[in-house]
Amino acid sequence: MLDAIGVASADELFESIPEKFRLREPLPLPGPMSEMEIIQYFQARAAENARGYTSFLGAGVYQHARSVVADALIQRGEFLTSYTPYQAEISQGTLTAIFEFQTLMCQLTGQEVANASMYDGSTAMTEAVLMAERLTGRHRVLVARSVHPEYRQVLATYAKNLGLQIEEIGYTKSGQIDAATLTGEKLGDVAAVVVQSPNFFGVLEEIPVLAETAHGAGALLVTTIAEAVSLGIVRPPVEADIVAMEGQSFGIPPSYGGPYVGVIATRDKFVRQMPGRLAGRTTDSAGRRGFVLTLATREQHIRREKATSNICTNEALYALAATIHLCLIGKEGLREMALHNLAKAKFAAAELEKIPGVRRVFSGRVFNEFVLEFPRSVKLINHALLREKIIGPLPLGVHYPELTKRGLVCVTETMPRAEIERLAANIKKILETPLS
Amino acid sequence: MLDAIGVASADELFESIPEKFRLREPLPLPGPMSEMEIIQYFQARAAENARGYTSFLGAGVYQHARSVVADALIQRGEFLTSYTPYQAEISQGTLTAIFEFQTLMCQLTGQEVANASMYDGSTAMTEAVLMAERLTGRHRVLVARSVHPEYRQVLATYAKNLGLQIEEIGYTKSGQIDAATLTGEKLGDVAAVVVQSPNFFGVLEEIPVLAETAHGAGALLVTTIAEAVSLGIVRPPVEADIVAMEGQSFGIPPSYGGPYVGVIATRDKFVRQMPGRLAGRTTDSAGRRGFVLTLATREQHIRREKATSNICTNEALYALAATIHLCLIGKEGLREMALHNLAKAKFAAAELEKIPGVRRVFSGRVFNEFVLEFPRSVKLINHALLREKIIGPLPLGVHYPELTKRGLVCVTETMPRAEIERLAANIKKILETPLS
Amino acid sequence: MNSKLTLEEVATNVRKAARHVNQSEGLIFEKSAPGKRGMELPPLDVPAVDPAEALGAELTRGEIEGFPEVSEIEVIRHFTRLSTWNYAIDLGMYPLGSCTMKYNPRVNEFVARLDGLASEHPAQPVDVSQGCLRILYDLKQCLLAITGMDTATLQPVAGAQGELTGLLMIRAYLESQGNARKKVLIPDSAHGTNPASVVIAGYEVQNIKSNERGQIDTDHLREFCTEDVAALMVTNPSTLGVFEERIAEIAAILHERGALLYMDGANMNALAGVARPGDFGVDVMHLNLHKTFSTPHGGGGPGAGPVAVKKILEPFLPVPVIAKKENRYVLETVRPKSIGRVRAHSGNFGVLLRALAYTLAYGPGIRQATQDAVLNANYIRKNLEDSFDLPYDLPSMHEVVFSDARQKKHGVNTMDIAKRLIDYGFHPYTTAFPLIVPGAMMIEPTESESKEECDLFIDAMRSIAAEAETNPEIVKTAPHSTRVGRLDEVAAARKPILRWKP
Amino acid sequence: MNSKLTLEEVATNVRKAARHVNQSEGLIFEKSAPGKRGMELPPLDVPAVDPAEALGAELTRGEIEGFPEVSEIEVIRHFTRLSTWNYAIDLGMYPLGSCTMKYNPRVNEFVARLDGLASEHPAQPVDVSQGCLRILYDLKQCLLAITGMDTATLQPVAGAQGELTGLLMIRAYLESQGNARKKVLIPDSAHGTNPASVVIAGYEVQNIKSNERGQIDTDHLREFCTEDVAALMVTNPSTLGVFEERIAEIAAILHERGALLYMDGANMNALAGVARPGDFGVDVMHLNLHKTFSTPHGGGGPGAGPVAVKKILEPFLPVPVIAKKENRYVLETVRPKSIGRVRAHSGNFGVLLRALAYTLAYGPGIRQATQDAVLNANYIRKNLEDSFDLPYDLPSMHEVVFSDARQKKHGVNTMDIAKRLIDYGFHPYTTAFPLIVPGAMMIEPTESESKEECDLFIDAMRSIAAEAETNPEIVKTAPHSTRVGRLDEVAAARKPILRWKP
Ligand SMILES: Cc1ncc(COP(=O)(O)O)c(C=O)c1O
Ligand SMILES: Cc1ncc(COP(=O)(O)O)c(C=O)c1O
Repeated sequence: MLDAIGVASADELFESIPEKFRLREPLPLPGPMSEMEIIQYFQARAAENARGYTSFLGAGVYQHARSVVADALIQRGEFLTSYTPYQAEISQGTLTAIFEFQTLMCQLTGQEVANASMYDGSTAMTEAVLMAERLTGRHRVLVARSVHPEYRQVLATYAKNLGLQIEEIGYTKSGQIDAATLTGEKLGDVAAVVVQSPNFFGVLEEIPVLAETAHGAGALLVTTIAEAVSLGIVRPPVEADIVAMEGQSFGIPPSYGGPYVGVIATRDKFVRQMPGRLAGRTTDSAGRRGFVLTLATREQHIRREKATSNICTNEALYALAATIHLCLIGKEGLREMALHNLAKAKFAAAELEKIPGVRRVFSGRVFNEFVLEFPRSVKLINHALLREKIIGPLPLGVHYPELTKRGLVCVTETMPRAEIERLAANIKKILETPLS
Repeated sequence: MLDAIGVASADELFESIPEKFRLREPLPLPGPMSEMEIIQYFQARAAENARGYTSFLGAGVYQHARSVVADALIQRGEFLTSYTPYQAEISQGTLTAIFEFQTLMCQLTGQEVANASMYDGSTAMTEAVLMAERLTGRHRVLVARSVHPEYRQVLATYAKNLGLQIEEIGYTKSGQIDAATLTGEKLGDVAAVVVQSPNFFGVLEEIPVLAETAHGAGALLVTTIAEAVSLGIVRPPVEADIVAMEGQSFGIPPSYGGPYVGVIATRDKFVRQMPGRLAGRTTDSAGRRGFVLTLATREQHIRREKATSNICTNEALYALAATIHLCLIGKEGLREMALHNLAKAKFAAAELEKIPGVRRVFSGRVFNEFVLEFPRSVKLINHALLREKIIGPLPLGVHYPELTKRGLVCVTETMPRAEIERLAANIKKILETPLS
Repeated sequence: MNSKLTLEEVATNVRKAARHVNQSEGLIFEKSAPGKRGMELPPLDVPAVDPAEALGAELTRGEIEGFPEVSEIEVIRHFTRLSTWNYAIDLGMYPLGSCTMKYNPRVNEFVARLDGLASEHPAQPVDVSQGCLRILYDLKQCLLAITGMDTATLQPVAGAQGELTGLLMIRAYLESQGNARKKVLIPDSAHGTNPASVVIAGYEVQNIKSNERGQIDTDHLREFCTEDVAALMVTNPSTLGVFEERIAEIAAILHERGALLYMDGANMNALAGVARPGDFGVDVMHLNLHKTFSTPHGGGGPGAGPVAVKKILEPFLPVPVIAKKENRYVLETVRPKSIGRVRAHSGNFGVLLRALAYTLAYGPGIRQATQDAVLNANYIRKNLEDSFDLPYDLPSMHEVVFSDARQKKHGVNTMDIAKRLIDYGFHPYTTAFPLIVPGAMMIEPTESESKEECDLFIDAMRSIAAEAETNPEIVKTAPHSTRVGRLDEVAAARKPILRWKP
Repeated sequence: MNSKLTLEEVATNVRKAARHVNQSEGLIFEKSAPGKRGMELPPLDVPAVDPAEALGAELTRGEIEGFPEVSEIEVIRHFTRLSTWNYAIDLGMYPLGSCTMKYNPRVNEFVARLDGLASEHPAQPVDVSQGCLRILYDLKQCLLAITGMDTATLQPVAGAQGELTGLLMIRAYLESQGNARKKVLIPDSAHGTNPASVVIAGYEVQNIKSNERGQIDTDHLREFCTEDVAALMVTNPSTLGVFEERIAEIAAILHERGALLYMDGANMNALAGVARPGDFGVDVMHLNLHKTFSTPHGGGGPGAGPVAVKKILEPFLPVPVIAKKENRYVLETVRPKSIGRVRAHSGNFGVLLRALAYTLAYGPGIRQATQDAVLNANYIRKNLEDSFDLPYDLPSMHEVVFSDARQKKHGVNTMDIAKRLIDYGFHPYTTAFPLIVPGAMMIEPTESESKEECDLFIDAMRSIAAEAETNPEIVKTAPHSTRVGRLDEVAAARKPILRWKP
């Protein structure tokens, strides 16, 4: 091939790089490794983690049942190794699945249109706020403190240089947003009120009321959902104007933080301010149904600095995974899964509350997470629990200084009753042991 | 659907079964289990096995490097969930791959034609002997004692009622067949001489000489290969008349005994006496190349009691796995893999021979297995090794009463040097500990 | 596809692809180029060895001529492309009668690959194989519950090997009674493996004709069942998909004369959870786990053919026998009356494991699966009765056998209809079997198919029946939608080309 | 396929399938029927709870209208069929310029799914996350070696988010110097995400024109680079596949004026192992791990866009920062100058892990991969120069950009040629980008393609060039080999139908 090109060596091909910048020595990288060695490296890493531990963590990332079917299907090379479906004629597989994903998200959230996809829940929420800003032309945003702290951090990072003014709203004893502070005065000039439901404390917010309050002041209601399985039984936020959701709960493994899949759903009339890709139905010259990426004039590759977002690569494969997962679990199964979460969390809360000194912190209705107060530091308790191969409650003090000694417990349908009982027994034992 | 058929209940559909044989109660079976529970059941079983142990077992089943690529490809539904390719027009994928398998097997064994496939090495050898019987019209068979004992058992089971007379031939100090006993007298009336190479002791047989001896008496030479990776460097048995091979070494996991893939390769002129399926090249009406199952008049579904074998379902998926594996490892890689086996086995033998009281038993050339003599029972040594998570040499006394205190050691390219050294160190320590 | 261009026109100038890249894929050998390779090994960590020195020049080989040299992605592309030429259960209904092409659960593939199962060596000590042995033991117990038999061997790796194993046990039993006898009776509707297995067991095949109802003629049986007869091999339900109503009488006739009843259990998908062969007089039977128990066929195999037997045959089981002793699982190898081994190592463990996963998924609900399978078959029968000839009008169980008698009048035969089904998006049914039905069309939907899929199949079959009258040519030249048309099988067999050559 | 029948004729009467079952697959919602379901849960082992009671009726929902009810096999068939409508790297060459569609190693999929990696929760204590943290740390070290930068964040989950992160760090740095400044300069050849990211970082976009050689005009740059300018975002090699020869001078101009040099590293496949941006003056850059580092695109994502920076920017890295302290890996969260978080949790760990696996596979050999990628691009260029117009005749690196100027004369444009490539079995190259080339044809073969595949591609392109002259119609109406023809995008956008409705 060098001959064909007319060069003597591969090095010649790089002559447009100034001589002094061309590396002479191979880089000091580990490897090369054969497949067997690569597998050994990662198996060794896996053994250094919490493999085989029982975890009661949730807080935006949930351990739910998933079928090997979805994982097998997304590994088909045709899905796994294709690019964004710009060339519709040879991307109908992906495009059709995206259209199904959009439909499922609408059905779940009670909204009219949904995109496919955003990076995750936190960036979906952030982009939803920016969208609300564009839609209302207002620049103040009220965010509940009961929204996931990391989501709020991401919003802050994005908003900082955009002239967006973010104010946080506290929570009540129920664990819900302190709606009483949302007075007409407070809401004047507000682009959006942002809540999460179930919120970070696991408590459900009252969306219809909040929507009415927001709308009354000309603001939009942005609702974030971090635990999407709740939609199996929890009333969808139909009154919200924009829903920003994390889809990890739909069959996507925790994978130490990602990849997951975010989604924005909204009203039809807002679609042209929506970020992210959209597949739409159309026909070919012979009248056959087909799907294409559409409304691209919202996007960076067409509109550049005037785009609704800078997003390009998204989380398509996990949108597909979620789609397949939802088709498998189906109408009845999703409801059943949600009911199991509800029942197990209730059972766990009751078991844990039996321990002297342990009590529920918030009175609001919860789905599969709840906050407990402990008679000593949650970190200390967790330290002791780790020895039993249990990952205990998430300490809340880090993000909420007023909530030290409080921990967030998550119990999904995958948690056997015996493990819940083991957690309770161990916490009881730990608390009975005097601090040394 | 019941309505459409005109029955009132599903039970009615079973009225052709005499009343008294119809079950009234559900069967006492465990389950039903959800996917999650099934996975838990099998994970619990996996934990009861030798997961994480280092094993020096071979003896017909080898731990070789395999690529996840082959496993991913055989899991494509199009390959995994299709039937025998009787309907050629929608089975060209399987048929083309079979044709490639047949070609690879010919290239490896130096034979002219190969089938796809037999159940495994033991039944392939057995069917090769039956084939030799048909080809020669003779009914005596000489089988080397150095052939895998379980292969010989299978042959005995099949042969018992077919009027086949099987005689065993001993081995010499080299570990090879005692060729000196293959006199003209002994060979009179013999259908086949059956040897394995590398044989059960890991020793290579001298095929050209044996072939000459057999042919001189009008007998055929049947050669079995249980360790197919040896063909990366070992001269193929071109002079043999029928080669019966186990293909497990080509990327198929041990899986506690199966499924594996057997194959028979032979000379073109013997093809019509060969058992098993064959794919052949042909064309369609437009002249396009395509493949079909051919020479089916050898098979049971056409010839019934006159067929060359009763085989129907075979090991097609693992023939495919072996094909993909061989394409991946390729010409150079297979040679390299074989060389690694040779080098590691040699290293291991040298390390182990350093232990006082441990010595090599046979003088013949070996590939990746060799027999050692120990100063005490191999079972006792193994018992102690198990505590170190090492599965030690295969005790030979079970199958060869004269070889008690001898063990068969296998070392493939997957065995790290450090583990070989650990084995040696542990055996040394064990032997230094007096028997209590 | 622009319908105004024929495919040949579209292909003008297209060197690489006729229609699409997958359509013109060559053989892997045709892609090979020196130096390429798709898999690396870890570096050698012991001193290298010169093979000629270690083995001697006469025992070493040179380069393997013509062996492939391709990259990893080339291998992936080649086999991915090839795969697109296959039809499969994962693509649609596969109503291949007698083959029970039901859904192959994906979770079974997952568990079969678990580290600690796929990785285990068959010769490792039983102390560190308790998990594998428990799987085998549990499966055996399940199969005994389903069949109503007393004990079983899991060693045979296919139905045919199961047949042979069962026949060898019958022979060993009869021998132990003093006379192995000479013949095995086989109905003319039986699968080809039955007679082929009989011969290897050292018996003669005595074919017996089915009666006009496609059932075993008991009078006939009485006549044939002499002192020479070792056994009758009956497939029940028969290959017509019909239950042998007189099965108990048949068993009685045999037993009375000291012969045994062998049942080919390939059609257990009609009985599991509904009736047990052990109850109606069967002495020996095999199961096809790759049929009834959902393990994937993989383009022809692997399979597993466990054999379940009555108590009297227990001493003759192949070795090793899996047993449980004081909560420990063991392999019994010393059994003096055993017929021996039928396969090295422990059988197709990976297949057996999948069958257990399948059984656990259903549990007692296996009865429902059977009912659904029979319901589907009867639904299809009902809806196709008007279009196709039904040679034996007996109650169908899990499959229904039509014949092409009506379509033959228009020159269209069962094979033509089968090929045309491909254009409609279905795999053909089984053609040309059972032999007692000329122009047989053997349809087995299994319980995996929904009513929607059955309806589409029915529509397709009716539409083809109509085409056979109005446009027989389109049926006779089908399929029209595949990469290749009908292939010349005669040429293939006349001058066989069985391997690639450079 | 019988070439004498047109497809429409073949499809006569075929209700289910046009050509094949996959060709007429509907939407999953159209297959739904009450009561079906594809996945079961273990039985509830705690007391059941009435949702209306637990949550209150006003917080509970009823049935989800229209939600799918299908069986497991129906789901498998649906998505298996859909998948066959996609082109993919696993099926053939995918020469999409700027996208670096290289082979996605299968072993990476395997290791990403290991228990102990896929199963780990991002909030679990670092004591039981050392394996995950080590993976992140090792990857970071590899990326620093390859880029020659001082430190990096792995948090951004795509190239665009990397851009934003880098710009925010630049802003924070400049702010810490007293003046955030107002503008970011962007060449007209830049990718659309660059300007879009600039806006979110609170800067104005100042577009700068490339010179006639497609390179940044340094005189022009001097002129534009006022005190208001925070940074220049340069893609190097540029989207023309050409190295910015004056990159050091460009850096000097910026630095002299207190501005920083941002490099869009999407084209690192031309440089890895050959030259390091850190050496030629780059202050901040992102990498697209889903391009250069082989992680699968999955039909549009996921990705990962780590940002590597020089020492001066270290204080501003997003939190958390992965660090190693006394052989223990930790996550630093308290960093007062940090720009904050750009994503919840720890970023796309699963993608990062695959990128490390890729890097380990090559090690120092990554240089060879780069050389092969550049060699392939130049080989294709050389062989297509006679057939297509080359608007910028500068040395190509990993990709080459032609234009459709010659074919336009026959009424054939870049999109037509792209669509016709589909008939030849290839994915199209990138069309309509970069914007500075009218009718651009941007071809990036990557190192994964063999000479054989490149030759087939060259043949196809030449053949299409010939067709453009002799038979332009066949090119303009392509593709002819896909399930659907060109789709009406205008209609789709005019009256958007974005979801299925009953
Ligand atoms: C009725 C019947 N009996 C026996 C067999 C043989 O089983 P196998 O193919 O597993 O050897 C089959 C299947 O092919 C069959 O359908
Ligand atoms: C040159 C260039 N810059 C930036 C991007 C954006 O990267 P991403 O799609 O990961 O956001 C791309 C790819 O799409 C690109 O090609």
